[in-house]
Amino acid sequence: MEKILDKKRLDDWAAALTNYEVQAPSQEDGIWGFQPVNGPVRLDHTNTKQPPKEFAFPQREVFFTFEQIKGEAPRLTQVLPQAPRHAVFGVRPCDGRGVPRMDKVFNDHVEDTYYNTRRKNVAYVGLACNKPPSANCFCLSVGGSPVSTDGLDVLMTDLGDRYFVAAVTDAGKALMAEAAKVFSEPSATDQKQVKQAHAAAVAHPQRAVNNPDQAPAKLKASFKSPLWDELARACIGCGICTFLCPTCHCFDINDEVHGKAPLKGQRVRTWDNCQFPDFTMHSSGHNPREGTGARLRQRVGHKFQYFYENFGMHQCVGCGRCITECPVGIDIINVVNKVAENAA
Amino acid sequence: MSEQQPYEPKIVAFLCKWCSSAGSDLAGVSRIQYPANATPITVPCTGAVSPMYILSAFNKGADGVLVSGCHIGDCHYLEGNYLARRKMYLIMKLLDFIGVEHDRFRMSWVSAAEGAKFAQVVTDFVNDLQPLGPQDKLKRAESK
Amino acid sequence: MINLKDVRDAARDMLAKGEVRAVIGYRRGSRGMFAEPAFLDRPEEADELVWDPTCFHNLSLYLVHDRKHLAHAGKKSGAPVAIVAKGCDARSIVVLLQEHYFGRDDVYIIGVSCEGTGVVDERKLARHLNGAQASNAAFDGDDFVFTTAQGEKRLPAREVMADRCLECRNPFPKEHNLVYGEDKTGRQLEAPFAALDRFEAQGAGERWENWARHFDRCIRCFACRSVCPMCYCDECVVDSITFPISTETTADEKANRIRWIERSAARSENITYLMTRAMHLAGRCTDCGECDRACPVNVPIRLLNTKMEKEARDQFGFEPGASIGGPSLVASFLDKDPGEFIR
Amino acid sequence: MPHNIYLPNLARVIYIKDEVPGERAIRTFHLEPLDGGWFDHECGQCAMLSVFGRGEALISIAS
Repeated sequence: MEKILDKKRLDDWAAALTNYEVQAPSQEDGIWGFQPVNGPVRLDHTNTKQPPKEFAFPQREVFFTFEQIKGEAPRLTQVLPQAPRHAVFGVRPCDGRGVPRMDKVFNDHVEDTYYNTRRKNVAYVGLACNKPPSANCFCLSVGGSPVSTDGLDVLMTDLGDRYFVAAVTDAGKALMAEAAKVFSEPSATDQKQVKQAHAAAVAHPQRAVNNPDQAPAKLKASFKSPLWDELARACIGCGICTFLCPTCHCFDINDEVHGKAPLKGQRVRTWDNCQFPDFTMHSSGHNPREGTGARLRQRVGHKFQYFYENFGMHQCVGCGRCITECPVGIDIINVVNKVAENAA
Repeated sequence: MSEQQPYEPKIVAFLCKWCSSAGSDLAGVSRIQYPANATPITVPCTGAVSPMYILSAFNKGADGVLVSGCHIGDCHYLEGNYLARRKMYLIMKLLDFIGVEHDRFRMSWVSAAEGAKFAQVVTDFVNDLQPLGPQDKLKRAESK
Repeated sequence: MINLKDVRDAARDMLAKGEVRAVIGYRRGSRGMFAEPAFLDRPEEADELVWDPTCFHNLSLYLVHDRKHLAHAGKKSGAPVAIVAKGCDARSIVVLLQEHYFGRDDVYIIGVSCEGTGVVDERKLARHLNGAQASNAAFDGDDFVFTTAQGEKRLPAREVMADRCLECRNPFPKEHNLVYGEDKTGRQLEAPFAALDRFEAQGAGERWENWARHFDRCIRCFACRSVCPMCYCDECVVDSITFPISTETTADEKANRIRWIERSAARSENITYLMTRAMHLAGRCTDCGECDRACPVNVPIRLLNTKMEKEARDQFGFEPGASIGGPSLVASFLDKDPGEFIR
Repeated sequence: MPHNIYLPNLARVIYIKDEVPGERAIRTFHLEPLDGGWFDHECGQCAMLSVFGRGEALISIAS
């Protein structure tokens, strides 16, 4: 289903989505982030600082509450997410491609109840990138593109005074059907214009990983390479690159205690991070990935080798956040290219 | 709840063992009546009170935090209360800076002989906390 | 005006003569105009050194990393490490020396004066370039000159400089072995603590509204702590991601380790973490501004530290990083310290 | 609703044996499953044992 949406009718579409909580990019303290929409929907953002992964995989998820009952077994009460149905506008195609990768992780062999409960309640309305939102975009290097529909329910393309809106999935059709009257049929010139816009977007120069399909083999051959320590010498071991990554999914589980006698509390999942010092700390004190070099290898290996070996696609979607936000300039494109060049 | 109990502020009081804790004992021995809102935590010296104790008390739900110790010059360890004076000044200013009500944190000097003053300090503190209501700025959220 | 060639020659000479084990400086990064930390081990690498407005990192952090590597490997320090240091960076080194983290002869300070300007603030610059990407940045008197695809763009430095540089009172590294650039100590582009005063002008309620929003946004990535040379504890007491277990750690110690805050990035936990850090930096933070710059969600962490710095200066006459032998703020006192607030 | 893997099976500690006494004690805990019964496992698979509010330990099941 392909329609035309006049830019002036965008708010009408959002308003018509009454049984959804509509989220869209908005700026708070200079940071673009997804916020519930109250007022006009803004799509003039570059890209949000954090990817939309929080809608299906929030930083904090309560699993269950536990309560000690005198003389009885502790009582567990499962706490399933009560997330409303979300319609998230302004999702960039690279973040869209992160969604199937996260779906894969949380459903391969074992289904994650909490992730799936949230995931089936989210519809992603993508916005194609007419020009790269960041200086460090490299989606084309990892099989993506500024107009990819992978993982999105709808893809909107900005044609100046109107959007070309294409439904990708049934959920997308349903979103558009909620406000059928705000759309109009695309004319032949609209079709031509959107093809031109897409062609121009794809042709726009961007940074590149050199021959990315050889990356898995090159990385595999460089496990013991001294380059890792050298490339990570400036790394400070913070969590920016992974917490802001659309496809990082590692988590930790902790119990939060609210009362000691009788014992009462919650078991909670929180994001975790392979760049943190104690991520691989054994209870003996041995840490197989002590230095930042080994941790950089783990992150880059996961993005360009391990995931590829398991699922046949790179885990990295080329959004460039880890490059842009690294306080000391660790650059994953530079790392993969350098390691590949010097691979045995 | 049958009828709305009046709001009773919860106070965490770090009392130095040598003076203020002894002062509070004297208040008890002398049968002085004063509000029982303060949960005393005895510390060797106010100099031993780390700002983290105060932040943690607020984090766990305290409505007010009191730090009380020996008057300047009386410190059993000679300099403990001088060092405390600086640290507590800094944490007080930081709490003010982020917007926590000024009256939620208080420091006092109460010697072992000042049972009456201790009772008065706690009474004044409870009265000042009453209008502020429960502290929810730094408090950890209970359930989801 | 600093002649980069002099700095490179000095670095090459030191490395060639083996006077220093390594030179920590700045070099061209792979990310457009931004410089990145450089670790030179061989004389011929000296030509990589650069000095431009994007050299905002506080490299003294890597002296701490070096010290930890040596301790971990059980090696003696031997020859000193040379480091390119701005005024604020040099004061960080002084605080580290004050806390005996390493000896004065373990570090060879190549001072670089910021003279009349300072370093660029990425966020302010982005507003001026509105979308254009700069491939190079250069000092030029009181201006910064940026090379972009649309040609050179000259901007008065004052408009795109970091707040800390605008408020900086001594852009000259007093503690140094070698120093380049004019000493413009006492220059004043903006009143000291200007950003703090602007923030404090708001009422308590309004301040809390702002801070609550900032604390909610914190994702506990610990960039502010990881980038800070003063946060060198092996185990950060307020957070558990750095719990150094050894073979001697007993099961009880592991089970009973005090958890001051939860792992969740909830507002109450973020507050306890950020406030504890601000307290632990009182009198130690030299306002290098790295925590502010590194924070991916723009939490104005620097305001917490400059609040402590201002109180320390006004009430206790204390300047962090002023003198190596000086006392530390919270381990010393004066008779005339304020006490009226104590009942 | 598929099985929620994060809900633990509850067990009671019926017997604790001090294999190696002293400060660096090694104790074995003999557990008896409550209602859920044991999970089936493959040799070498790991089980996560946890005590509410205290912590967890990853145990690899050898037999």
